[in-house]
Amino acid sequence: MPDQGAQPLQTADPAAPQPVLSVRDLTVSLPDGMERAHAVQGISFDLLPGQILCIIGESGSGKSVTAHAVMGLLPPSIKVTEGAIRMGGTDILAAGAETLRDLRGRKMAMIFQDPLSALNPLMTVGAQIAEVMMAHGVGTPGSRRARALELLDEVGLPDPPLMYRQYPFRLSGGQRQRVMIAMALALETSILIADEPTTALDVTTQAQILKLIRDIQARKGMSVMFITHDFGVVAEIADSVVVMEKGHIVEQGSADTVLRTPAHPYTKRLIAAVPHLTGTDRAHPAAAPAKAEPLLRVEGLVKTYRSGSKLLGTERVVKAVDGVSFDLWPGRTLGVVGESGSGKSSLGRLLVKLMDSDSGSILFEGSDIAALKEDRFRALRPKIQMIFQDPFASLNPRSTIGHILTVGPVAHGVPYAKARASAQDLLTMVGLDAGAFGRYPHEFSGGQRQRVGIARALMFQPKLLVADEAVSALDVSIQAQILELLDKIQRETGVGMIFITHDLRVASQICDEIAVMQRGKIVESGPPSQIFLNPHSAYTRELVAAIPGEQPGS
Amino acid sequence: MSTIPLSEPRSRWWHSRAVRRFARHRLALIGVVMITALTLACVAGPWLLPYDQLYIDLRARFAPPMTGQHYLGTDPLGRDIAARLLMAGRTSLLVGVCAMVLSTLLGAFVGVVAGYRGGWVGASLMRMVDAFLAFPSIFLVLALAALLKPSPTMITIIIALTSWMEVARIVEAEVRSLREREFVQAGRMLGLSRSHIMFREILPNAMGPIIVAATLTVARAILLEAYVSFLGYGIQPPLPSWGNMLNGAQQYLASAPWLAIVPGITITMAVTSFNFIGDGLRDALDVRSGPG
Amino acid sequence: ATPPETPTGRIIVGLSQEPTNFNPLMVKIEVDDGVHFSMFDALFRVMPDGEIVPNLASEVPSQANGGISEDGLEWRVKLRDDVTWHDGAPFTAEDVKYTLDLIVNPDFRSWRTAGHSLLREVTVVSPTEVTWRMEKPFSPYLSFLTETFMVPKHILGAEADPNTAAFNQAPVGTGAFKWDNRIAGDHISLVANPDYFGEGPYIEQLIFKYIPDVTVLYTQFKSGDVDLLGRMYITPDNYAEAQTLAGKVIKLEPATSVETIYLNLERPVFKELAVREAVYAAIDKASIIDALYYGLPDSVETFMPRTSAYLHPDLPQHEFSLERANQLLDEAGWVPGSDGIREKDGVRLSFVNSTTSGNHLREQLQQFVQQTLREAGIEMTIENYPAAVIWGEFWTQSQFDSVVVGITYLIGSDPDVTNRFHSGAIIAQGGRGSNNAQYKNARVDELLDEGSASFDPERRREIYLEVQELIRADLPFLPLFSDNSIRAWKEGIEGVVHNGNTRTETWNAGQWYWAS
Amino acid sequence: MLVFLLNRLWQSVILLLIVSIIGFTILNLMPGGPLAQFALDPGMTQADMDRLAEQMGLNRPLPVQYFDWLMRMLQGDWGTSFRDGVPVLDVIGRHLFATLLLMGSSTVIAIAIGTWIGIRGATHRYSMFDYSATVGAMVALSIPTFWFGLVGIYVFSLRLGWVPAGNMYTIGDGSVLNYLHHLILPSIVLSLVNVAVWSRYMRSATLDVINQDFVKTARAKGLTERRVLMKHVVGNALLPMITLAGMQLPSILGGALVTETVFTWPGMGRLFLDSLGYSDYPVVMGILMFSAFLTVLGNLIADVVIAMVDPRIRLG
Ligand SMILES: Nc1ncnc2c1ncn2[C@@H]1O[C@H](COP(=O)(O)OP(=O)(O)OP(=O)(O)O)[C@@H](O)[C@H]1O
Ligand SMILES: Nc1ncnc2c1ncn2[C@@H]1O[C@H](COP(=O)(O)OP(=O)(O)OP(=O)(O)O)[C@@H](O)[C@H]1O
Ligand SMILES: [Mg+2]
Ligand SMILES: [Mg+2]
Repeated sequence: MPDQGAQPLQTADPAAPQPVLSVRDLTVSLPDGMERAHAVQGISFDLLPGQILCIIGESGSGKSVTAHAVMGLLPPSIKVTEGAIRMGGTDILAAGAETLRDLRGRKMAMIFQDPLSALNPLMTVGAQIAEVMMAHGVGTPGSRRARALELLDEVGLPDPPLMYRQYPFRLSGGQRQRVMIAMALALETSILIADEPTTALDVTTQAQILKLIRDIQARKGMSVMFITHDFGVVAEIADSVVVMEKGHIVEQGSADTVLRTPAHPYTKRLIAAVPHLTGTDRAHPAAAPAKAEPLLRVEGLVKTYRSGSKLLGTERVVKAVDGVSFDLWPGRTLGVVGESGSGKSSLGRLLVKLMDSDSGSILFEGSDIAALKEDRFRALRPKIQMIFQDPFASLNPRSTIGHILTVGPVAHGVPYAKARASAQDLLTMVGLDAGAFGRYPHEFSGGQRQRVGIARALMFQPKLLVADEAVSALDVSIQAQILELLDKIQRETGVGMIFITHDLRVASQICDEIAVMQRGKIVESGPPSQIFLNPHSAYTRELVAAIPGEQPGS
Repeated sequence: MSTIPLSEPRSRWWHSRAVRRFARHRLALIGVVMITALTLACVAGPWLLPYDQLYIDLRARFAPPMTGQHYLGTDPLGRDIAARLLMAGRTSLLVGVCAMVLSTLLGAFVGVVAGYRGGWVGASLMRMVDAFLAFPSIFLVLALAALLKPSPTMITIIIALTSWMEVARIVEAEVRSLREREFVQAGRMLGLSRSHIMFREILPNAMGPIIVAATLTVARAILLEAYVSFLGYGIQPPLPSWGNMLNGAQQYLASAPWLAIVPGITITMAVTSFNFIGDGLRDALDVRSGPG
Repeated sequence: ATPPETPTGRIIVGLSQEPTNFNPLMVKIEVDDGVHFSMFDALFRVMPDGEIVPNLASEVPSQANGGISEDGLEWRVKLRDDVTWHDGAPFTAEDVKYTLDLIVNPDFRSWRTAGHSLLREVTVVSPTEVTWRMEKPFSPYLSFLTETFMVPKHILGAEADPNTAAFNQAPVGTGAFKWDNRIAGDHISLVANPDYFGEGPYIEQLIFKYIPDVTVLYTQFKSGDVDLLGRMYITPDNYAEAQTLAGKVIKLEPATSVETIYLNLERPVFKELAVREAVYAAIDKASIIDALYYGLPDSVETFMPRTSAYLHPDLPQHEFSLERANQLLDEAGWVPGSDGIREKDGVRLSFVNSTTSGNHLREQLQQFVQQTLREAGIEMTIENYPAAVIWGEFWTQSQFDSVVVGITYLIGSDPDVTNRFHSGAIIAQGGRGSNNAQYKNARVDELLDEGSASFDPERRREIYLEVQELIRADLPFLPLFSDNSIRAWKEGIEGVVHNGNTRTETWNAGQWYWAS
Repeated sequence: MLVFLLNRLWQSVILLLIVSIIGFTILNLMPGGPLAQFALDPGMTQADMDRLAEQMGLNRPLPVQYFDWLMRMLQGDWGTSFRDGVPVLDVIGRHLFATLLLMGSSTVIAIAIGTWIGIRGATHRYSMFDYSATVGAMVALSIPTFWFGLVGIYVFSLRLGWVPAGNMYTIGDGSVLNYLHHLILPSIVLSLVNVAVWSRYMRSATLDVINQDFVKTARAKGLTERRVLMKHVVGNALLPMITLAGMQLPSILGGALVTETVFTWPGMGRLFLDSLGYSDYPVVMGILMFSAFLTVLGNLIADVVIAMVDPRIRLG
């Protein structure tokens, strides 16, 4: 039952501006067999003109479903069973297809949570941005192109003319996300719905994007519905805040009120779980036996992407990983942070050999795996696992979660019953209901999918775990739970972890050492204390300074 | 929170969502019912009818449907069409289904392997497909038929051998695109074997065209059997098949149209049922398409 | 109606096979004859009643008129002097000599060489007279010459290789029609030769249209796209309907071929005459003819065409009788086995019957016969093959048990059948000919040898009547019936005459005309 | 790209060679042979048959015949037809136009209509339209083309008199209009099966794409439903169709056989069957080589186009 705090602020003041968007008693039901009957139940809130409304809440609490409902884009299996959504004078739920079409893109735009699958794989990103304008008859092909290039630049993508011609799969996670943002901002609509738009962005880029949104908001009076779990962001931009849990709004109010004096226990718990920059190094109780040999020794690793054609002048050469070297000892965690597009994921893929490196060596437990043939390497695979940055794309859309989790161990000889038992244990540990076992990936929220990815990587007891933005889509309380889990596993099994993240606070908490990457190179590496309190390189300093909502060492 | 009993070794396939979705698919059920009815009729029917499918009675030739106990009329030799139709169904359905299964399996197998492996393995497999495609299908049919001893099994093999290439090529192209997808990489990361990735992870994602190809093959096989028989390499008279009943009716288009209409409708019914089942399967496997 | 003064109009002849060979001497099939008869002339012409009349020759040589010597070895042929080739050059005895020599030229892919290979010393006596000597007397040769078309020496002789000569694609003859053009796979067009020496032509253009399927052929005749139906004509099952068509002439004409169940006498079951007789008795011919073939064909007992002067009129008539069949087999010691099929000395009375697959009337016949034979304890299974297969080695090397086949036994109008029934004509036993039943009868051999050497019509008649009696008694094939082909053309086409002694319906197209 | 093409080139050469060897062998192993057609001729003796076999070089050992053929072929000599003595290339050339006209027009019809039906069927799944299209497609697939042809002629030509009963043109009238008039019925009949095939594949491919997230994105942009479909859904669904289209190219050689027969269309299908029936080896081999070449070309084009459309696929 929604409690008091869930009711929208009843503004008695007649002079108060009319909301541009108002949601009333919205109930969206889920198909049978899900963990609960409704994705959201009886929620109501208003979005006022020129206001930024942040929706925070538990992963799987119905934030994305609400956003989709507002856009009129719910998947066919999910239905709005009750309530009303009004935008200005239009009732979204009752509106005809043509009315909705006209509103979308022109009046309201949305940044989707999952940027890779949300982009058309066969179109260049430039064309996809320009298409928004075309759809509403804005400008000429030439002017649209110019505007698209401008947008690419504004969201901080390097070399816009080259980016314009890229296909989504050639971009890094953060780059895709910025393309989505550019698309949504193209027409500067009066309502922007942003579903976790900065999860894959490093703090400097994130700051740039937030500024961009602010600018447009100031210029055009745009109202923004901003879904995020990053309290730093909330603190920085929110005018009002809605807090959701399990399909209900548990609390809403102005940003100040909610953040400073949270009323609902869930909100309190959430705020308590917000990670802070520690700046202290991680303590290892039983000073790990100083093994002579590192688990992983990487030397001079290089990967260059080439795409396009020289002849047509569309060639793009990216030195994604450029002479990277580091060591990782068992039971230790190396954090990799850095600019979006700096090659973090590429490095991760190289380490788990999903991609061949151009040169350099990867010594795993003393033997070089870089040159190993796939057939020989397969036996080693259970020891080296990865959590993918893009949770949805990395899950087979036609497999149930149960299959996804158990298939690996079963293929390596674990009896099915045993694999199934440990899968269910893991699902519980990552905070998913055991019923998730029989469901398909598309039936989950973004954060839930990410947790499936985590569970999959932990199904084996790997020696080396590459976690690529493993907790970026999780709300802080679940994030804390997962980090704790990882920490526990690391202590129990001595797994060496490479933790790729843009969230420096998280990195500061769990890493023994942090490597800062920029344009394929490690520009600085050292323990958190060094990185956060005494950064050597200019880039690191910039990075640390841009952490929203909080300053290092505070 | 529902917990799943751990004692159960592996969730039974008939408990799976796909099966449930299939069972709720109205068209698919119609298809299953129609095919089952047709099969049962073909298996049991000939004993229940008053006439033998081979019994020639020249005085009764060209009886239109519903003449006496000739419910579907008689053919140019006065044989009971109903009896022949059901007998014919045994051959035609068997040939159609077996050829479909064989060619789809072969085509899908080659397509998946060629598409996933690429390199010289893929190239050689695809050139093999090209080689089969290079021969006009009549040539292949004639050649194989002339060189092998004709029998229903052989016809099935011949038809399968001449119709697997389409599936192979379509699947290959599909798989070439799928193999770059991230979930396939995830499969590799788990250390799944190549064949596991190919057949358990990728194949289900290429099911759409495979199912279409399979249903198309049923229809083609039933007609191709008639053509092969017409050429003298298939089922010999007096044994009927749907296709050769239809073929033999050519001359009587104007004078005895039921000779064509009866087997024509039957083939259409069978093919449509298979197609409905195919649609149902498609939808059942396409987990995103509708309610779970 | 009378023919027009100048050639007018066009006639489209629909054919179910495509004429592709236009050099009349080269190896060819029946359908090619249609074009050849229209464009070329032979020395003689055979008329529908079998009479041989002069064509390019000015008279038919015989022992009576001295054209053939008493011993039958010296031949003298006198030629017309008013004949020109389509290109205007005169036709002379040189052309005759060139033609006859070319046929036996070992490098030339000529058609039949039987008869021609007996020729020695072909001599041009004058531009209008040619003589030759034969290695042995061979009376059928006159008939052969009615299908031996003369080719122009001045054109074909000038080519390096007559097999690939340009002439073969744009032939020049002496006939009523001249070459116009050919659209491969579709049609051949001929135009009137105004300088033709004989009667006609009366039509401007003669077109041979290739329509590969008989049903379609008939449809296009109905729709009026085709004026006259060529080979395959109308199938019996369409006869009733065809008769109701407005503006079409439908006519039955006796075909020369005889539909038979042809047996392989070397097969153990068929070695025994009683079996052959029993099988024959167990065939319900009347029902086959009346029901399956709509009463169109005539029941026959011999290979001789019904129209031939040599036809034996009083052969024993077939009678359908299962009792007789059973009795014959009982007497011969064939006893029914457990499944009802008779057996003798461990041999089952079972054989395979084959025919060209896809021929639906024959397949119906097979199935019907199969059922009645079964009642006499005889098992017949059906294994049909495509034309190319069945008429290949399977046929020539006598690899079949039995086939349903329609055969024309005569060449032209001559009654000689050495090729079919002489024991020296069994290919499977090293012979040369087409005695594929592997039939052997010393008396028949003797008669055939005598018949082909004799020029005496009376004696020949006796000989061939006796041959027919012997063969009817021996039953190397079971004669079923001889068809009456259903000819059809548009009303208004005059001059169409059936000639069973040629292989084509357009043998006299020069005399066709549109009634105006 | 260049490497890819070169690779394909040598693979294709080997392919053509293999196809020619297999084709030649099968052809010669098939019962019958060029002389079988004369077997029922009462005047042809075995001596004549032996002589002809000798003259046509048919009694030489197979490998010798093959190498003879191959050597000539390499010098550009495709041989001459046994049946009419015309050079094989001419024979093919003479029939090619007819086939291209028929196959070309019907393929265009089939692809256009089939694709449209497929898309509409997918977007209006389980509507009346979808049901009718499905059943219609099944009827088209279950009834032999021959029947459609005959019934079509019966109704539209004999009964209604709207279109000619067959043939490519009226003899003596070579006008374009005349050709077009004759083309209507056969190209429609021929396209029926292909419409069915294309519509089924297209429907399935569209359904595979239609629920993907990027389609939602396209809608979120406010694109018209039409553009969402055409650009985003169909653009992605067409990938397998390109493969299918590539396979259409060689089918111009045999694909229209039945239609050509029913409508007396002097095309390649008839030529091939007739040549096969008469064992006209040079022509059959010529057509086989041509067909193999078109297969290679069609598939190559399809592969290149797919790689151009789908950036995720690398040529190689
Ligand atoms: N297509 C679907 N079918 C079934 N259940 C779904 C579907 N989509 C979402 N759900 C369920 O609805 C609930 C709300 O999902 P939603 O995506 O709105 O979560 P969210 O708040 O956005 O979470 P996150 O922060 O993890 O993205 C979740 O429990 C999820 O499992
Ligand atoms: N398949 C590819 N082809 C070509 N270029 C690629 C490809 N994948 C990535 N890149 C490029 O390589 C660079 C590094 O990409 P990578 O995904 O490793 O970045 P990242 O550090 O993980 O960034 P993010 O934090 O945004 O995920 C980027 O500039 C990206 O555009
Ligand atoms: Mg979400
Ligand atoms: Mg990344």
